[in-house]
Amino acid sequence: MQIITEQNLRNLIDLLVKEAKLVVGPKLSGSVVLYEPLTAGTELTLDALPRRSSKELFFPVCEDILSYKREGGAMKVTDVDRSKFPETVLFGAPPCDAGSPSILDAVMSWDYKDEFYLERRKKSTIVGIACTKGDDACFCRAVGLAPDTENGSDLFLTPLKDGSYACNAVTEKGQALVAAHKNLFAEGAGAEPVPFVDQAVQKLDLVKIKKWLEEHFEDPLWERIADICVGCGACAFICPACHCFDINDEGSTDDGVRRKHWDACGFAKFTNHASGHNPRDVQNKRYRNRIMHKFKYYDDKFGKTLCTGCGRCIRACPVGIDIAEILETINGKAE
Amino acid sequence: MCESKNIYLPNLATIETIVDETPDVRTLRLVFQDEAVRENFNFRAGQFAEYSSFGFGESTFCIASAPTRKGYIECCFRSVGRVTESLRRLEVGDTVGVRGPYGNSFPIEEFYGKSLVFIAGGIALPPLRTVIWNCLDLRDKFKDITIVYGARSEADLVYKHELKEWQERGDVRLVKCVDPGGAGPDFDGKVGFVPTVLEEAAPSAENTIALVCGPPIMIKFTLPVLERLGFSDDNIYTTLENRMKCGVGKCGRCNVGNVYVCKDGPVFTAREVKAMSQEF
Amino acid sequence: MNAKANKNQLTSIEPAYYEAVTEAIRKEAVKILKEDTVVGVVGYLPGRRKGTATPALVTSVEEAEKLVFSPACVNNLSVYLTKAKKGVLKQGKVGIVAKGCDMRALAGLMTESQLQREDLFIIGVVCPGVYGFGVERTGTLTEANIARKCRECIVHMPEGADVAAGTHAELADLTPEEAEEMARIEAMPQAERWAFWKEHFSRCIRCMACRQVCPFCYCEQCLCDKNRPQAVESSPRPAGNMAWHLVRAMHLAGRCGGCAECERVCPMDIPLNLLNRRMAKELKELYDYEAGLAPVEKGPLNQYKEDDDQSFIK
Amino acid sequence: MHDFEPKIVAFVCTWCTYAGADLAGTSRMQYPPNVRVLKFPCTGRIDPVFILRAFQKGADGVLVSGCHPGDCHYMAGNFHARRRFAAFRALLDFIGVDLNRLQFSWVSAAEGGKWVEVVTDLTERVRTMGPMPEFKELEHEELWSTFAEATAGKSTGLNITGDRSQVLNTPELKEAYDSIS
Repeated sequence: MQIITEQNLRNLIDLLVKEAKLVVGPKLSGSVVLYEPLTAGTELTLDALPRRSSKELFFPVCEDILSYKREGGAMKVTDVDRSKFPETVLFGAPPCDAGSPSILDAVMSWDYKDEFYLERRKKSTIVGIACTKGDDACFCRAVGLAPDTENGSDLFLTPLKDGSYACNAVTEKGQALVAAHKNLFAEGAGAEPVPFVDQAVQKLDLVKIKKWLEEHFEDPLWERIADICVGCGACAFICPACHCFDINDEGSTDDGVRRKHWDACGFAKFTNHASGHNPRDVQNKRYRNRIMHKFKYYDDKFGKTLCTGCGRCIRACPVGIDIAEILETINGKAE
Repeated sequence: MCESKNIYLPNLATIETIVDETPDVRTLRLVFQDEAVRENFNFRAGQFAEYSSFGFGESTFCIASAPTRKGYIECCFRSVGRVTESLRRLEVGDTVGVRGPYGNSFPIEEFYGKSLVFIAGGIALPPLRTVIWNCLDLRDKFKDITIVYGARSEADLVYKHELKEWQERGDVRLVKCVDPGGAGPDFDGKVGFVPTVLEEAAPSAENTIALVCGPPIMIKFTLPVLERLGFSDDNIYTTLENRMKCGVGKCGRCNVGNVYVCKDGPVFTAREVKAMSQEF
Repeated sequence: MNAKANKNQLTSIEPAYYEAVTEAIRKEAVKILKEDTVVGVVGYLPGRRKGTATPALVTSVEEAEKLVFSPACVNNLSVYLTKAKKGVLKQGKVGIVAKGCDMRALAGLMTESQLQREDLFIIGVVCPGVYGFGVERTGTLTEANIARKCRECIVHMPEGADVAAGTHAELADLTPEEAEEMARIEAMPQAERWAFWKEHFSRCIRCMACRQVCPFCYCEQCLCDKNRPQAVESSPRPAGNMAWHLVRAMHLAGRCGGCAECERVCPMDIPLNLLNRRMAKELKELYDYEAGLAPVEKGPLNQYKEDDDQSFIK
Repeated sequence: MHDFEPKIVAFVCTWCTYAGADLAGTSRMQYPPNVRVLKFPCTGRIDPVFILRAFQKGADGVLVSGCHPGDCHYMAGNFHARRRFAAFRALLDFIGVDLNRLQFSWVSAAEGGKWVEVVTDLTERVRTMGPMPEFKELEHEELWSTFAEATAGKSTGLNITGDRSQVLNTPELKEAYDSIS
């Protein structure tokens, strides 16, 4: 087994920074921990789940997709130079974050390829870490992941009781990362792993839930649970799997950029037609779409559940809507 | 520069002509600026595109011209929002962006040898007009062609010059109508709502395909009429319009249940529509 | 200050207090539902997770017996009367559980003719305070876990409620953290203040939670959603973020009752209530107006006096 | 600083100040050409967001001007505006905007001279203050999010090719680095 000490993990970050890679990891920014570019290994903060998910590494909150400029009489449109996207290493992503890109790959490469996402994805290596923290909002086990799920990570670290980490190079990218810095890793048996926390929510039968959703497009449950939703986008924006976006032009008619930025299905105007007709005209329909998209539609289309159980939406919901509780309710109803 | 293709990058097109169909509906004829694009741009009737007005954003409309007419495309829109208003401010010679064509299309080859009934209301004629011209250009491949088209008032009828042309052609039966109260003194069509007029016109369902497009309320009342006339759900086609941003199945806006209108649609049979979650 | 300190030297509010309030709320809610005084009661139900509560509209006696009040009851429920549950008021009188700060929002909404007093049955809560964000949720309220806004609360007693649940209880000797923070910012050189806010707003992801939970953001069409013409860019970038937060602060000036829901729900921890407080302070100084203490005819920016200060105008 | 010509945007009411500015013009009074005048029915219609927008789009100074108290064509528009702008000034100040760039004035239709004076004062004041960078920087901010900009491959100010001696600050790291470089 490959072992890396905590100090060497931080050294590895220093080295990668030195190699002019973009190194991203949980970092204290003001009062919140966010995934941010690290300039030194010492900045890596592993004791809290970052407030925003690591999806923004591949799917930034707002990005330019083209720029336009009128030159003389003619309009000139310039593509974004995606070759400039840097080689990136993501550190310290727990399974619920590390697992999200492998879910999103499907929609982003379905037929038309979103090269903004895919280029970043191609150039990044994910160093995941087994989760030993967790709180009562976590429910990764319920959606089929676990605190030690390696799937999604290129290199997976398991914290050991002596402070070092057991490493498993899951993919070729991970193996390459280890191979290039092999002096920092040692071969050994390693100490005992730090135990994972128990989760309040037990594993759910997602097939059963999906079936219930299929049969209950109209159900009083939607009104009961979703009418207290105030229609903000907090849950969608901090979700590792939500990927809806909006496209807008900013600038003048002669010179500006077109930008793609996060959008949320909870917003009242999300589906509003120019005519004023709105297919999802009330909040519980919008909330239903959120649940359906995550646990039915995405599975129908791509064979995956659009949720990693990170619990961020539960912690952030202004009115305490608890998606884990909703899933348990459905699980119970679907007997 | 990168080799990967940016799916959000539009082709540039120049506005060649502008036609005002009604006081607030306008048709733009667009010619691609790049010669290679102009020659290679192919689409099928029923597909849509994302049209951009730089500085304001993109808007989704069907391609309203027929695929059989090469060298240009046409879009037809009502000025209701930020993008459409800005498109309306553009003049001949100005540049717009066009991404597309996207979505599926009407399976015209499957209609060969059959009769066609087009039923449209208001601004929903353009998505069918592309099919109508496509079929008229291949007239001998079809049997009877009937067009039932209505709008709120005489002024709201789009493509007036083409309606006249269709009326004068011997090989098309055009039934045009306006809602009660919408007819001028010289109006030569019928007065009444589209479903009622359709029932009166009573086209035969025998070996016939119906293509319906219009506001949700019109569709709602037209489908039972078609049923009474003997059309099966598989022989009724419609095209759905939902709000879209990306047009390529990513942005998560246009879905009706698990159906992405932009990828799986916009053309559906009545059977497919009835199978969807009723959320549109 | 002294008189207050003498009256109550509490260092913690025990669960027993909240249980008593819970009892009183349930009793009242059951009563008004049984008597058909109201069609429903907007209150709190316990959440799945320990130490959490969620808003709920209860319409049956059965459900009313499950209503709770605890330091986890952070929400300002008045938001439901103007937005998500707007339809409820059409069906008849509605009961609502309201803390002092929620009462200020209700009074403000009555001022703005969004609500009628006779449509409401207000179960006021004598509230010692609620939890802050990310604190220990033990059931006991102490200086360590009380919300920042509650440290300077002036409305522990819900004035103007139909009934009040609880007896006066508040923690003693709380440091006014927010006032101190505001003084610190005001004392900064101008460029530093700009940098402070720029830094905070740059984190904003425009989830609009601050708008959606605000009882006063009840506009059918928000200025910030308008795009003809566009006043505020919709993308989460510095220009639009700054404009949005300034517009929000300006639109709440003279109306905000200080429930600080905007700050509580911000997933990025932007201290939004500082902006609201700064505006409230200015309007108090200029026009001697404090929002929401009682329903009045007009807010400070909807009225004027001929001799208002105009020293800044040439 | 000689080269700097400030851009001043003036939001004025049509009844008093606009007429006053017109009078200044027809009287052939000279005043700085830096001011762009936007006409409104009343100062009561001038939303603070217009002022923000002006700063964002490149104004170095903003003037808001209308009828004297009591002279409003709509009775009380300017009284309301007075309160609104008093509050807005406080907000801008709290955010860290220099209030010297924002001027309010009452200029009647007869006060061509006062219009000249107000515009000249503001223009000269802003000229000595120099360009207003804050809002414009926001519009073009490249470093707004180190994350988003870094993943876009734009310059981030991150010292990613930093001083080697500072990075290799531990013996193991030095050794590790030497072994791979």
